[in-house]
Amino acid sequence: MSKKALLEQPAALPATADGKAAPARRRPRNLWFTFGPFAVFLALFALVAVLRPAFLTGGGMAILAVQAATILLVALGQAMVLHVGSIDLSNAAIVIFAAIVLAQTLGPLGVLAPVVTLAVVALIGAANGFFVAFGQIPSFALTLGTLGILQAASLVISNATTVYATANGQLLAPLFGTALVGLPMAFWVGVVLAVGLWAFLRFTRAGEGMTAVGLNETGALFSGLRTRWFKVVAFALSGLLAGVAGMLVIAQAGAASSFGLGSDLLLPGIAAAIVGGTAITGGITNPINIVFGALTVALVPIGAAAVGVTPQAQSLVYGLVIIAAVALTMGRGHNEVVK
Amino acid sequence: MTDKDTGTGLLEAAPASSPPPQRTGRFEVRNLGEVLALLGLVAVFAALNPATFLSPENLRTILDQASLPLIIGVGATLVILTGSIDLSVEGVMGAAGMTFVLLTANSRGSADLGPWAIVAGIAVGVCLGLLSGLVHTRLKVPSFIVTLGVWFVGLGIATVLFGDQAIPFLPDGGIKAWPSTLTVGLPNSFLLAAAFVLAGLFVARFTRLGRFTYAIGDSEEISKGNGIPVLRYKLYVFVVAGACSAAGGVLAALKLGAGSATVGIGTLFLTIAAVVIGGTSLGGGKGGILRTAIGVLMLTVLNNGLILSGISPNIQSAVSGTVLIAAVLVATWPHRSRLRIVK
Amino acid sequence: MTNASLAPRTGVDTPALKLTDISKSFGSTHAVKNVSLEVPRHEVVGLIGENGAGKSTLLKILTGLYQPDSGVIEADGRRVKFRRPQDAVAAGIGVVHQEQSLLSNLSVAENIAMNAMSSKDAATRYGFYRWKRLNQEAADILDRVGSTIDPRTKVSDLSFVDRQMVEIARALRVDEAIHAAPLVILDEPTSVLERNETAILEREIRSLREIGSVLFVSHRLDEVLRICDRVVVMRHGEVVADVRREEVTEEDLFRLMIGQESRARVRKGGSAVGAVAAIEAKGLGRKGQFKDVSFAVSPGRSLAIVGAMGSGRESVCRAVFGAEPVDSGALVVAGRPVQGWSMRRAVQHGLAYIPSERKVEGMVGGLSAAENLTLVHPREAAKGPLLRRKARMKAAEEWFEKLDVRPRDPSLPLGRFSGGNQQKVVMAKWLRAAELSVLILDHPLRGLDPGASQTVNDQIRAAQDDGAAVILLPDTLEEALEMADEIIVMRDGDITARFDLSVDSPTSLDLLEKMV
Amino acid sequence: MHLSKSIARRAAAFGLVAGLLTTTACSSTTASSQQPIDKKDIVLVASVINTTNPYMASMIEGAKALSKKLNVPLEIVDSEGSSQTEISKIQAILAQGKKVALMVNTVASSDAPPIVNAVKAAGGYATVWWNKPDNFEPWDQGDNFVAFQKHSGVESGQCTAKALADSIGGKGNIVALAGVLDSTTSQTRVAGLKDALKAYPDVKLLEERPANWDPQLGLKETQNLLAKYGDKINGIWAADDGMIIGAVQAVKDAGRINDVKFASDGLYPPVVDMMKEKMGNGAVAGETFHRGFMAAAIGLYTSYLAATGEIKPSELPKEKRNSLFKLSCVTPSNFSDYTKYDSNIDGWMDDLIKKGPWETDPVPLVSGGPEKLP
Repeated sequence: MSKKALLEQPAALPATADGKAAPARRRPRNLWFTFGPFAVFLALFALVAVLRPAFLTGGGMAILAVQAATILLVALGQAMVLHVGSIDLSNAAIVIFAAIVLAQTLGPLGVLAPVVTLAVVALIGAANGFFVAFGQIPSFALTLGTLGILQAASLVISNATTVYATANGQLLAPLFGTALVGLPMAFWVGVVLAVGLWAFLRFTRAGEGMTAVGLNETGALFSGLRTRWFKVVAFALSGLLAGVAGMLVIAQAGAASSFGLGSDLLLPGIAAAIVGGTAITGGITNPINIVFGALTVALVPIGAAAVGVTPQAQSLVYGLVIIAAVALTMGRGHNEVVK
Repeated sequence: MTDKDTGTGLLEAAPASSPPPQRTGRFEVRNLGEVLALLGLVAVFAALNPATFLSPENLRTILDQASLPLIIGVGATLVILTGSIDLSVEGVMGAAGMTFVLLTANSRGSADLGPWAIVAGIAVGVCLGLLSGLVHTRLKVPSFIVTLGVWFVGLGIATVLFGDQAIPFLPDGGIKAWPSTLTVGLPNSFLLAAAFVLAGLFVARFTRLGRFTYAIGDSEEISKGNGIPVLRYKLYVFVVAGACSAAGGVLAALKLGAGSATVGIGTLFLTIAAVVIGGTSLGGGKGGILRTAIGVLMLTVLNNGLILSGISPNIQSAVSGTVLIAAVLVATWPHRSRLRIVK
Repeated sequence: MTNASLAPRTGVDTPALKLTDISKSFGSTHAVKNVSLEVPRHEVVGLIGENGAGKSTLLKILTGLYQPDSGVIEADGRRVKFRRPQDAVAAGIGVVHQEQSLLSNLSVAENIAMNAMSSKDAATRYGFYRWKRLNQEAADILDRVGSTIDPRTKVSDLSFVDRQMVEIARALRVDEAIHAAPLVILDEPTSVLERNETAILEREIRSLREIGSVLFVSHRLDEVLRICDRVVVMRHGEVVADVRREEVTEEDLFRLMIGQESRARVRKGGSAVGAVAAIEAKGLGRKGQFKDVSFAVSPGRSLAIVGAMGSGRESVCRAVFGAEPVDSGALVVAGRPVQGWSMRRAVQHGLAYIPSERKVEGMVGGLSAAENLTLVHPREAAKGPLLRRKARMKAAEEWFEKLDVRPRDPSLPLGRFSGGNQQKVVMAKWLRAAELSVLILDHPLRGLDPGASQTVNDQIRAAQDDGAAVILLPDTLEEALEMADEIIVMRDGDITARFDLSVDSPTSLDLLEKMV
Repeated sequence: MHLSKSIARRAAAFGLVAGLLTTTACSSTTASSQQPIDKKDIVLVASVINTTNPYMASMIEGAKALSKKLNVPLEIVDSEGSSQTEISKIQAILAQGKKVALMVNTVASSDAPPIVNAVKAAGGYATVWWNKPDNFEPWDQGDNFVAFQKHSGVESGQCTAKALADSIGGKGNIVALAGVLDSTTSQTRVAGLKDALKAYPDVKLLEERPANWDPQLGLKETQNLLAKYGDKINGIWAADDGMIIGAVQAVKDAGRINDVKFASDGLYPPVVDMMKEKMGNGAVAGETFHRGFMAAAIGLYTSYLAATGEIKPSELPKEKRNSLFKLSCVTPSNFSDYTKYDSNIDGWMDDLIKKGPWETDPVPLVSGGPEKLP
C-alpha cells in the first residue's frame, strides 16, 4: 500500500495539475457538488414538463414522488454502505423479505409488526456488515451471496406465492393515503430520513468516523477508531432503510411476492445514490442530494413514457440518461484513479 | 494521489502486512484450493447421484452449460484484473444475439448474410464495449455505473431490433445444430469456450495487452509513470470484454435457435460470482483467467448437481449463495489480519 | 551489449543535460522559477532543497510527466521536448524515483523493460512478449549493478534494497537500449535505506559516474557532500547556489537550503528513571518477525531501536501499539499487564503511534487538517457523540501556530499539505491527548527536510518533558544517538545489544557492527 | 466536509425544491369521476409485461387493431418485466390528464391495487387481465375498476395434461416447466395439470421446475432434466409456449425429438408451425387456444364501454366483473379451426364491437371468478 500512498505529490504542486483531481473542497467544483443533482433533476423535469405540459398539471410531481419514495430509501441505505467504501447488493432482496414478513405479521401483531420487521432486517443488514468487517469477506461477493439466500428465504416463507396483508392494512395506509404539499407522506418520510442521515454524517463523531473509513480505512484504523463497527452500522442502516422500503411496498400494494413489486430496486437504488453525487470510492456522500438522485432515476421511465418514446426504445433511453446524469453529478473521488 | 489502495469502493485491498505471495507458476493457479474444491463438489454429487451425475450425457450438459459463462468470463476477468468491472454483459449478449439472428437466415426472412451475421453480432458487442470504455476512461465515470447504463442500452437495442413482429427462428439443422454437435465426444459449444479460454491465457501471459492489464490493476499511477498508456489499454480491455460478451450472445442465440432479448438472462451474476470464487481479486492485479474457468465449472457443477439431487428450486439460490460466501471465506482466510482492509 | 555506435557523441564537453530558465507554475504557485543548471558528463551533481523547494517538480519535468511553461531543455546539446515519459527515456534519461515505482505483481524483468517496452523495444514484437530475450537482457543489466536477483522473480517478493537495485537497473536499461552515456537521476534514493544499504548504493553511484552522469537528489547533506562533485541548492523554486563540493561545508548548505542557522545539537539526557515503566515488554515474540524482546521505558525517557532491514524492529513497535498480534510474551502498561491488546485499547491507554507510512497509516488525506487533528482525541472538539466544529477549528488554528504549519488553513484536506507539514499535524493529533503516556515513532523524520525535522524533534522532546515515554525508530544512527536515552540494537528479530547513553556512549560504528 | 461548505447552501437548495413541490401541490387530484366521458377525451392504454414475448406481442397487436377500429388513440406500456416500471409508466400516462380506458396484464398480482387506485384517482377505467389479489374484487372498488378477466388456468392445465397423457398412451413419465414461481397463472395451470393426471395412474410427474416464462431458461432447465432422467422422460409439459420453445430446442439437441411429446398453453405461431410441419411426427400433442390480441381487445373494450358510459359496471352481474373466458383445447387434428382467427384480426374486432366483450367467439364468457382450485 505504501508504494501507492507515497505517490501523492507534495502539496507544492497541487494535484490539480490537470484539473481532474480537483479536491471536492475547491469552490466552483464544490458548488456543483452541492447543486449538481438538483440541477440535473430540474433540467430533466423541465424537459418533460415542456414536452408534455399535461404531465405537470396532472400531478406528475406527485406520481414521481410515489415512485421515488421506495427508490430513495433503498438508495439512502446503499449510500451509507458506499460511504464506508463497500457495496450492498442484497438490499433489494431485503426489501422483498421485509415486505413479506410484514404482510404475514401485520394481522397477528398489528402495530408491533412494523417494529418487528424493521428489527429483523436491521439485524440481517448488521449480519452482512459483520461478515464484511470481521469475516473480511469483500462486500461485493458477500452480499451477492446473501442476495441469493434472502431470495430463497422470501420464497420459502411466502411459500412461493403472493402474500396479502389481510388485516390492519390501515396502519400503513397514511403513507400513500395522505399528502403534504401534494406529495405522499411516504416520500416525505424518505426526505426526513435523508436530512437525518446528512446531519448524522456531518455533526456526529460516528458520522465523521465513517467518512474517515471511507476515505482511508487504514488511517482510521491507526487512529484507534472502531472502523469495523462503523461498517456494521452502515450495513445495518442499509438493512433498516430497506425494511422501511418494504413497508412502503405493503402500503402501496397491500401484498408482496418474491418477484413482485420492489424486487428490482437494486439497480435503481445504486443509480440513484450515484446520480445523487455519492462517490463509489467512499467517503463522499450527500444524503440530501440523493433525494434528487432518486427523483431523477424515477423520472426517466415515467418521463420517457409521458413524452411518448416508443416502448421498445425506453430502456435504451434509460441507460443513456443514467450514464449522462452520473457523468454530470458523480462525486469524482478524492483521487484521480477511477475504476 | 491516492490515500487508499483501491480505486473503487467495491474492491479489496492487498493485505497490509501479510507475507509476500510466493513465486507464481507459469499460469496463475497459485494454489490448488479451487481445483480441489471443484473435485470435492464432483465427488459429492457423484456420490449422491451415482447413476446420473457422471453419465456422459450429464457431463456434456455441464460442459455445454459452462460454455457461455466461460466465454464471457474471459472478458470479465480481464476487466476485473484492471480493477474495473463490467455489468453490461447481459445487455450486450441480447443486442449481439438479436443482431446475429436477424442477419442470418431466420423465419422472419429479414436478411441472410451467412457467416457475416456472426461478424455483425460481434461488431455490436465491440461497439458497446467501446462505448463503455470511452465513457469510463474519458469522462472518468466509474465502470460500475457506466456498464450498468450500457446494460440497459444493450437491452434496448435488442428490444428495438425485435420490434413487434413474431419471434425470429433459425431454420433447423445447419448452423443452429452446431453448438450441440459433438466433436471428439465434446459439444462444440464447450470446445469453442475452451478455445476462448486458451486464447485468453495466451493474451494474459504473452502480450502487452495482458501484461499491461495486470500492471494497471496493480497501480494505475505507477503504470502511468512507467509510460503505459493506461487509458488506452483500459479501453482495449473493455472492447475485448464487449467482444466476448457478444460472442456469448451469438452462441446463446444459436443454442436457443431463436432471437430473444433476454438471451443473456442470469449470466452476469453467475460470471462475476465465478470470477470471485476463482480467486481473482476485485481490487485488480491479482488472479487470472484459468482461475475464473475453474470458478465457472464449480458453479455449473453445483447448479447441475443440486438439480440432480432434487433440491427444491425455492432454496437453490440459497445454496449457491452460501457456497459463494464459503468459497470466498476459505480463500481469504489465510490473509486475515487486523490490518487487512476489505471493501 | 553497449551499442556505443548509436550514441550521438557531440564531444565530451557538451553537458549530458542542460536546463535554461525552466519555469512551471500551478495556478498562482510558482513551483519552479527560471531554473538553469548543467549536468556535465561523468559527474555526479547533487540537487538539494527543502520539501516544496521545487525539486520534485523539476524532476517531473525532466521525466516528461510535466511540461515546463517556459525554458529550454538540452540533452547531448540537442534541444528536446519531453511530452511523455518515453521521450525522456529516448533522450537517455533514467530515473530512480523517490517512491517505489515498480509494479509489484510483475516480474523483475518486466519492470526493468517496462519503460522501454511501452514505447518500443526488441523484447516485445507486435505486442507479443519474448520472455527469453526479456529475461536475458534483464539478467545482463542486473549483473552490471552487481545484483544476483532472478529476473523472473515477482517484485512483491523482493526486499527493499533489492527493489532499489531493480530501480537502478531499470534506469540503466533505458540507456542501454539507446544511449551509451546515460544520465541517471536518483531521487532521494537513500531516504528509505538503512545505513549499510546506503553504503552499497554509494558504491553503485560512483560506478555509474564511470559510464555516464548522475543527478543525485537528496536532503542528507553529509551524503551529498560525500557523493557529489557539484551541489545545486534550490529554495522556493529557484536555484540559490551551484557550488563545487570542495567549496562548501554542511553548515553552508544547511543555511543555503533553509536560509537560517541550524540549531546546535543538544543531547537530551532525559529525566530520572520513574518508579513504574510507562510501557514494558516482557519476552515479546511473533513468529517470523521477532522473538523474546524485552524492554522497559519510564515516563520522560526515550528508547531508540536500531537495526537493518528485516531486523524486526518495525514489527516490535507495531506489536506494542496493537497493530500486530504477538504469539508470546506480555505487555505491561503503566504497571498493569494488558490482555486482548488492540490499537483501540492502546489509544485508550494513551499510546501514540506515528507510522512511517504517513499517508496511508498516519492520516486521512481526504479529511481536513482540523478533522485529522481531532480524529483520535477529540477532547474539546466534541461533546458526547456530537462534534463541535467551531471549537475544533480554534484548537486546530492554535496548533498550526505552535508548529508553524503552512499553509495556515486547517480546513484544507491534509492530503494537500507538504510531507513535513503533514507530519507536524500527525504529531499534533497524538500530542493533543490529555493522557499521552507512550509515544512510538516509526521513522518520524523520513522524507522530511531539515526545517521540519527540527520541529518534529522539538515536539518529541517536549512530549518527553511532559512525561511521555518515547520509543523511536530512527532513520540514521546519528538521530538515535542524538535523541535517545537508551538504544537497543536488533538483528534478525533478536536484540543483539543495549546501550544506556547515560552510562556509556557508543559510536555509530559500535552500533553498526551489532546490526550486521 | 465533503458534503457541503455550509448549512446555508444546503438550506438554500432545499428551500428551492420545497418551493418547486408546493407549486405542484394544487395539482394532485383525488376526485374519482363517475360521469361518462366524451369519446374524444378517451385514450386507450394497454399495459403488457414486455414486448418480446409472443403473447405480449399479440396483445399489442390486438390493442392496436381495436384502437384503429374505434378510432381512439392508444398508448402501449412496456413494463419491462418490472412492477415498478409498470406502475410508474401507467401513472405517467395518467398524469397527462387524459381519461384512460386501461387494460393491464399485471406483472405480479400485487400490482393490481396500486394501479387500480391510481386509475381511480385520475378518473379513468381499468380492466385487469390474468393477475390480481384474491380479495381485491372489482365490486368493492367502485366503477373505475371495471373488471378482472382471465382464461381459466386450471382448465388449461387439465386439457393440455390430458392431451399429453393420451399422446404417450396413458403411460410414462413427464416433467413440467412452470412459470415465475409466485405467479398465480402458472400455479393454477400446474394445479390443473396435477388434477388431470389423477385420471392417469400410470403417468408420473417426475419433477416440476420454474422457467420464469423464458425460452432461454426453458432450454436450460430442460437440458438439466434430460441429463437427470435421460430416456425416462416421455413428455414435457410447460405452463406457456414461451418455455416450450426452449424445451423443444433442448430435446432436438438431445436428438430425442421423435420420442418426446410436448404440451403447453397458448398455441403461439411458432408452435402452430411445429404442428403444421408435424415436427417429430406430432411431438406437440396438446395446446390451448386463446389469443393475446383477443384478451387485450376484450379488456380494452370493456374499459372503453365503461368510460363512454355504455355500460355501468355497478349494474353488471358479478360474472361480468370477475370473468373467466372460454379457452379451447387444441390437438394436432383440430388446430386449423383456430389459426384462421390469426389471419383475420380485423374481422374479429368487428365481431367484438358488434357482440360486445362477453359473447365473441371463440372466447365468450363462460363463468364468473374467482377461479376455484381443484
